[in-house]
Amino acid sequence: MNELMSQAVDLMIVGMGFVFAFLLILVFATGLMSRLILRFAPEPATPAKTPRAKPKAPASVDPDTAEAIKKAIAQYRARHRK
Amino acid sequence: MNELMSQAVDLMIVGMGFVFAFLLILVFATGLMSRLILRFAPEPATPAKTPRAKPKAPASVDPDTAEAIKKAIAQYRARHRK
Amino acid sequence: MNELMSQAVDLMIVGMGFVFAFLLILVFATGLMSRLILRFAPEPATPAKTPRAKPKAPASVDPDTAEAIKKAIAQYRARHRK
Amino acid sequence: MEKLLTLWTGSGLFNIEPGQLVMIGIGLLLLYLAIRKGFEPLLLVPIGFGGILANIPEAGLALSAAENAIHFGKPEVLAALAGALDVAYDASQAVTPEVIETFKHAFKEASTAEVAMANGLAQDFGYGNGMLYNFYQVIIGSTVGPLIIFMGVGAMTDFGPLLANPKTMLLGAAAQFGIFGTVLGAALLDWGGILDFTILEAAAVGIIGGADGPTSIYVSSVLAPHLLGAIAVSAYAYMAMVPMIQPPIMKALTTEEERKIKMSQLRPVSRKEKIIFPLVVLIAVVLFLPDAAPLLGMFCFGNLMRECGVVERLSDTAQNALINIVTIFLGLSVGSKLMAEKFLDPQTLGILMLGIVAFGVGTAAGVLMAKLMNLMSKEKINPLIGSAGVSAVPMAARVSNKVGLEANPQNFLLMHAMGPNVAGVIGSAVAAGVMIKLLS
Amino acid sequence: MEKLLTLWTGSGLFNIEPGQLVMIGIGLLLLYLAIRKGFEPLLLVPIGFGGILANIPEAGLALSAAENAIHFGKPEVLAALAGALDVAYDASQAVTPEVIETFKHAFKEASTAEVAMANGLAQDFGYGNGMLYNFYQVIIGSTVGPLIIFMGVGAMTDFGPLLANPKTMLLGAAAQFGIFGTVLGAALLDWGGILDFTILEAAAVGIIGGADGPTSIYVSSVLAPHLLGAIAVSAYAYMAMVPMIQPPIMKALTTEEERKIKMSQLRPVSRKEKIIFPLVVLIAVVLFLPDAAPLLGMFCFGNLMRECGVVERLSDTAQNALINIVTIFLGLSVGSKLMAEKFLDPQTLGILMLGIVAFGVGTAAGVLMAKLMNLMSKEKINPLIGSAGVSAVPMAARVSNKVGLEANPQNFLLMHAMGPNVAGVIGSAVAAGVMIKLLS
Amino acid sequence: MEKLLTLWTGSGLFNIEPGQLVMIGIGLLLLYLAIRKGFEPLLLVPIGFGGILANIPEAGLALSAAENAIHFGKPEVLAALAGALDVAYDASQAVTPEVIETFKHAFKEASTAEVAMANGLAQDFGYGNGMLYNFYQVIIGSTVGPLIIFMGVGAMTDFGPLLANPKTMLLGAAAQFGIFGTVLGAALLDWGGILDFTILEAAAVGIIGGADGPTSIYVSSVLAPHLLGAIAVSAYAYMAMVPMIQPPIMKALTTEEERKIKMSQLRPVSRKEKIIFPLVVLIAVVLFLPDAAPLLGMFCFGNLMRECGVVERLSDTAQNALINIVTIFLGLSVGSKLMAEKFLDPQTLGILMLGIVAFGVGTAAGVLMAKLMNLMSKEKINPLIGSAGVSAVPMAARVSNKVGLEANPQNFLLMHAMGPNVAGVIGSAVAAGVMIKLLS
Ligand code: NA
Ligand code: NA
Ligand code: NA
Repeated sequence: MNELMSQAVDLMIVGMGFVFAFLLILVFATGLMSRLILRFAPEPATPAKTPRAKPKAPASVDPDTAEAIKKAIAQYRARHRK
Repeated sequence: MNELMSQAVDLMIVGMGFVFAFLLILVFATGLMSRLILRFAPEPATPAKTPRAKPKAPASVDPDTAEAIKKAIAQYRARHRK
Repeated sequence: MNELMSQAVDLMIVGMGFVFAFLLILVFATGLMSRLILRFAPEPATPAKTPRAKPKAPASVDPDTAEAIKKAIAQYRARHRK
Repeated sequence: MEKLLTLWTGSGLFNIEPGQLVMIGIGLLLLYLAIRKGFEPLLLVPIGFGGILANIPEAGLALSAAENAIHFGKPEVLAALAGALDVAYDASQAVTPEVIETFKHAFKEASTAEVAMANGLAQDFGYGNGMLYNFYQVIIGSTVGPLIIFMGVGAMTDFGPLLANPKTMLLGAAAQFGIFGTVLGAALLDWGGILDFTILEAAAVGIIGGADGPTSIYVSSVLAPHLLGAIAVSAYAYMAMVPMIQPPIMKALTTEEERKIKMSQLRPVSRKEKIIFPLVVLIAVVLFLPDAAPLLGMFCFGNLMRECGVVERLSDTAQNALINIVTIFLGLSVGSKLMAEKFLDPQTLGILMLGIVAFGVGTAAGVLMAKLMNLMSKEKINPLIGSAGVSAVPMAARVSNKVGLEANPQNFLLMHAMGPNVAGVIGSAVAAGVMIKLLS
Repeated sequence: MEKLLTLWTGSGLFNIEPGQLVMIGIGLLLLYLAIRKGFEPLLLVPIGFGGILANIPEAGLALSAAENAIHFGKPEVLAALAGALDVAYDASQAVTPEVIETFKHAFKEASTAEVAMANGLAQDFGYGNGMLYNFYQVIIGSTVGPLIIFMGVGAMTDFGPLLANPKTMLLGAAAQFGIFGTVLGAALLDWGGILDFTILEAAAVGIIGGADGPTSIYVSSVLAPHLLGAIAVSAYAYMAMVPMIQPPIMKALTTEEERKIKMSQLRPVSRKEKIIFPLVVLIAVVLFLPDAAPLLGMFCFGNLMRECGVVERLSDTAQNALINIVTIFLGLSVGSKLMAEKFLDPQTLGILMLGIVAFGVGTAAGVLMAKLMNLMSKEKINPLIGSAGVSAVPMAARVSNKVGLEANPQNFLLMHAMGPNVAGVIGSAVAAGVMIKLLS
Repeated sequence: MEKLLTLWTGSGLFNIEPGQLVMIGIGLLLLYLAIRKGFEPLLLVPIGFGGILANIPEAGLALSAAENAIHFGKPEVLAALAGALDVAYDASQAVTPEVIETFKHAFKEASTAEVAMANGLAQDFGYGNGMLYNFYQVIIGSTVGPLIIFMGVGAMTDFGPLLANPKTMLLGAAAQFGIFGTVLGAALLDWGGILDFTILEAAAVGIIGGADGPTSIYVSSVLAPHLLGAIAVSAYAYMAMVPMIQPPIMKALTTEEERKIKMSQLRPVSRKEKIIFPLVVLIAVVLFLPDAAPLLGMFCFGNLMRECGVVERLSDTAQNALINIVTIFLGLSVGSKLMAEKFLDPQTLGILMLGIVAFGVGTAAGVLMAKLMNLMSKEKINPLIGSAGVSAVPMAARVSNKVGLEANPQNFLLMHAMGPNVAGVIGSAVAAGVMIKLLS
């Protein structure tokens, strides 16, 4: 086994050890945080996935309206961003 | 009174004097400008506050429509901005 | 004729020659490309001008709707962009 | 095992100093104020976060390559830097804390060319500029960040109310007394032997009284960069506290009668006036105070883009994408100045104290000026709009409106207060120009 | 009182020079043309405003730190700069205007390393680079600004009409005669002893005939940066005046019959053709003219982003936020080249004269080429679309359409004219590459 | 005629080398994969295009001014550079290929100060930095590009699923075995004499196993910039191929029974938890691994902006305009590292081979970790979500979901897989910090 090999083995042991240790600590810290919040500052919960960043297309807009709106937006943008 | 004090007093007198002088000149220049425009290039006036930059929410859009539009916009954005 | 003149004449001959040569090559290359695509990878054609970048204002949105939408957009933007 | 030791001796837990702990606490406090209390979140979220990043032990995010190299203090690196920084040291000497201190001091005093050379050498040894250091150099060191923000603010400002009633500009002038009064306050603290300030530092502290974020950052980056962190934090924090600071002063200086004064509706203002006004301001700058040209030039440029009506896509970008991008990095850059060794200093306490004085004095001066104007003019103005002259747009104008409504529920002062409010921005920029002219 | 004197002797009113007054007037004129007459406002508003800023006396916004230090001419500062710039001067000598002039000249001729050293020294004495100087260095000096604009233009360009009728590219080639004809015109002025031009200057002036803003700025920044202001102003102003310049020439060179020629509708173009076309152009650049690679590379990259359909968020940003941000600073940077001492020069008058010649020659060449092609081909083209070959997208194409409608109200030439119109952009970039290759 | 010759001898056709042809082909292949096959188009379109630009003969777009000057090899220029680069050469010597090679080598080995001096000299002779070289220096050389992308990714990341089931973080830890296993693989290739790697190179190659674009670029720019092109291409290509690489491994390591395991619905997560979580991560970084501070600091900052709810305009800009702008230039900059002489090397083949190994090992480690956790815990998790720990957000989570649906059409694993998926991003950044700490 040459030097590079032993360095790589060392790196793997120390690296994986550290990654696991770090994320384990994070598991516990996160759990602790959640418990503290639930006990001392509970709030009305929201669903696990907030759709803020990428809103899904709702089913309730009928295609005609959607088309009309899309055109209107295009119209608006064409006029305002030119 | 040490040197810093006298410097600070100096700075206050000159500074406040200059600020007042500058804004007084601006008061007169602005007044003059407005009068010149009103005399030589009058135009149909607009209200003092143009709502261009931050338009207020109008009352005339009923909530359902607004909701539909908001969804449509979200749909549009989701599709177009990825 | 001084040196600058002769340089300018040279530049014109070489320059215009090159511009024509380059664009002529491009005419042929483009024609070849189009023929190859039409033969080996034809696809349902789209109109010569895709309106993607600057969509035209459609005629089918009636002014009232457009106005309502514009306000709603303003409302939306005011709320979401601060 | 040796590698585990490297990780451990390089960890934060092993290296953290009490000052860094305190500063991380202060960063978290700023985040709390911004997120839960709504204290100017657009700036205080990045500033608070940047403050935490700047105090991560061993990471050196707010340090230049040379400072990082000095911190780690390897003899051969120090020997190389010794030449560039003109320090007497060779690689055989022990690296004592005093040696490190000597190098730090030499780097702080170094000329532009020496700094460049030292950073180049440190990079050759594998050290790099910290992320926040780079942000600071590009955004604040070059002065470009505050100027772009000011352009965006210009593009968001409506001068309509000011144009409808130009004499309210004087209220915006009077409120600048907060700036110069604070300079005097700093001088008094120095005279009393309580704190030490130079005139440059005193002036930089005074600008907090301008109640305008980008102006504060611009002026302190020019006059006293080492105080920038404390000044910016102080300015933004007190701006957020305007609804608490101003009302008692406003009420103490006015009678119930005065607070009830109803002002006539503002006249409509034509588009042409709005287009030409920024050019009028610009010409006044050209003629009278070239040193205010960067700040007011960019402000007027933003406003012209807004009003001229033919470059809406530029105006829109100046108000949105561009100002947002710069705000993110400006905030992080200010945060880089919240390093423990620079921030945890008696001066910072003095700056925080003087800051609140600045706001109070400016508020009082604006109100009193309004009362003075009422003595000399037939058409009365409600003195409550005087306090809006400190800037803190649009918070101070809203405070005027709110206090006015308490006295007379039919009296809407908001639009009237917007005049002095935006005039206060111009006034502060003029004061900044005067101070830079006279002191730098 | 001494401080009041400092303010007064540092004011614009005290220091303003006639040239600066004239240039401020020119800046206001550009703003008037942009805002009231709609002359390319996206560029001319920032350029005009930047031009005013650049001429604020004593502010030195368009000067480097060293130039500002030289302007103020303190003996100890000059003595320090003397070493860096290799000027014979010591602090005991009087600072005469000649001495200042010597320093200015030495700075202009200095090498890159000397410039850096001089600016560093000036910064150590408290002088800074002007705001506009920084903008210019970052945006134009690095050539990155025009290239990003070109990428955005590529992302806004639809090559559909060109692909439907590729032979109209030749019209875009012919119109480049405007460029080289103008170079000849400049040489003629020089030969006649009316004005002095070097071949680099003549070529930079010629590029106005390309009728393309970013190309003009790019080429003049490479070949003759001192003329950039006049060239850019000339290019944008005449582009705005295309509807006035072109129609008389178009009508003079065509018969009523020719103007009535109706062209067959363009064939539909497939998405694949549009995706591959920018790559075909790129390969042609690779094979034949590497010196056009920056301009045409970025243009094709923008167009590929637009057409490929899988990176819409990048294409959208290239067309909006990014191009707007760069446009703001590009305009201000061009404005920084409108300083009195550089702009108020007989050469500028020559450039303005030659610019209109350039547009006229390009227009005529395009129309005549179309007539020539009609002689050789069966399928006739309306010679009015030849004028669109000068670029000035999309104005020139609209002019073709309008003049066409005057002859035949049923004849819509717009789409047919878009082909040569965008070909003109490619043609100008090729001409730019040739000139840079042969001259620099 | 002489000018025609200049054009011809300067053309690509005359100068192109086989390697450049191959690289242009590779660039076109990347574009094909991105556009037709949907392989990570946001990055691979700019990378592929940049790769073509970097290989345009004679254009030197990816070279510094000095490298361009050396390439053209004029004796007087080389003589000037000889001093700066400490090469023995004077203008009377012939310019042989060996001389050019000597200069190239000396430039590669030059110190920061020498590089600056050489580039300055080259500029004085009229050579400029290539466009792509400038992009690379500003965006990647400064490390700012990957960090801004990481901030944007943070602003787009929802930690909700992770917070609902924090122990799935361990899956994200296990998958980092892909990184270190690949380092070992590179060492094996070196041991076997098949390829040469240093430990720095091996670590940079290993980071491909992180399956995270910005982390790969950041780490390789720090540890082995010359391999950056191959590493980034490899990382993005394999990320796109995750739907092909992972399923066979996942199926081979699990039984039908295990794949059918149904997980209980995730508990709702409160807003406060989401706000505080990025701060918890930040504090952990402060205490345990300062070297991960730039990457994880920016990531947490982006996420805090997203969740805190008071800076939506900043969060929106970080997710859109800003990340898009940086993505464009980051991609082109990576493309600049696809120059023939650097890319066409046996090492590149090794990197491509090791890359797929990295993904496979990471996938297997994640799945096996999940099975191990099932042995020790009562509440069973579906081992298919283990593979999502490699990151490749959100592709890997979608693969988990799809393979899960094949086993049980009622079993939706997407949300459960999002936990390890985002944990994998944190895990890779931690691994990156460890490698930078121990090796640089
Ligand atoms: Na103020
Ligand atoms: Na053209
Ligand atoms: Na990962």
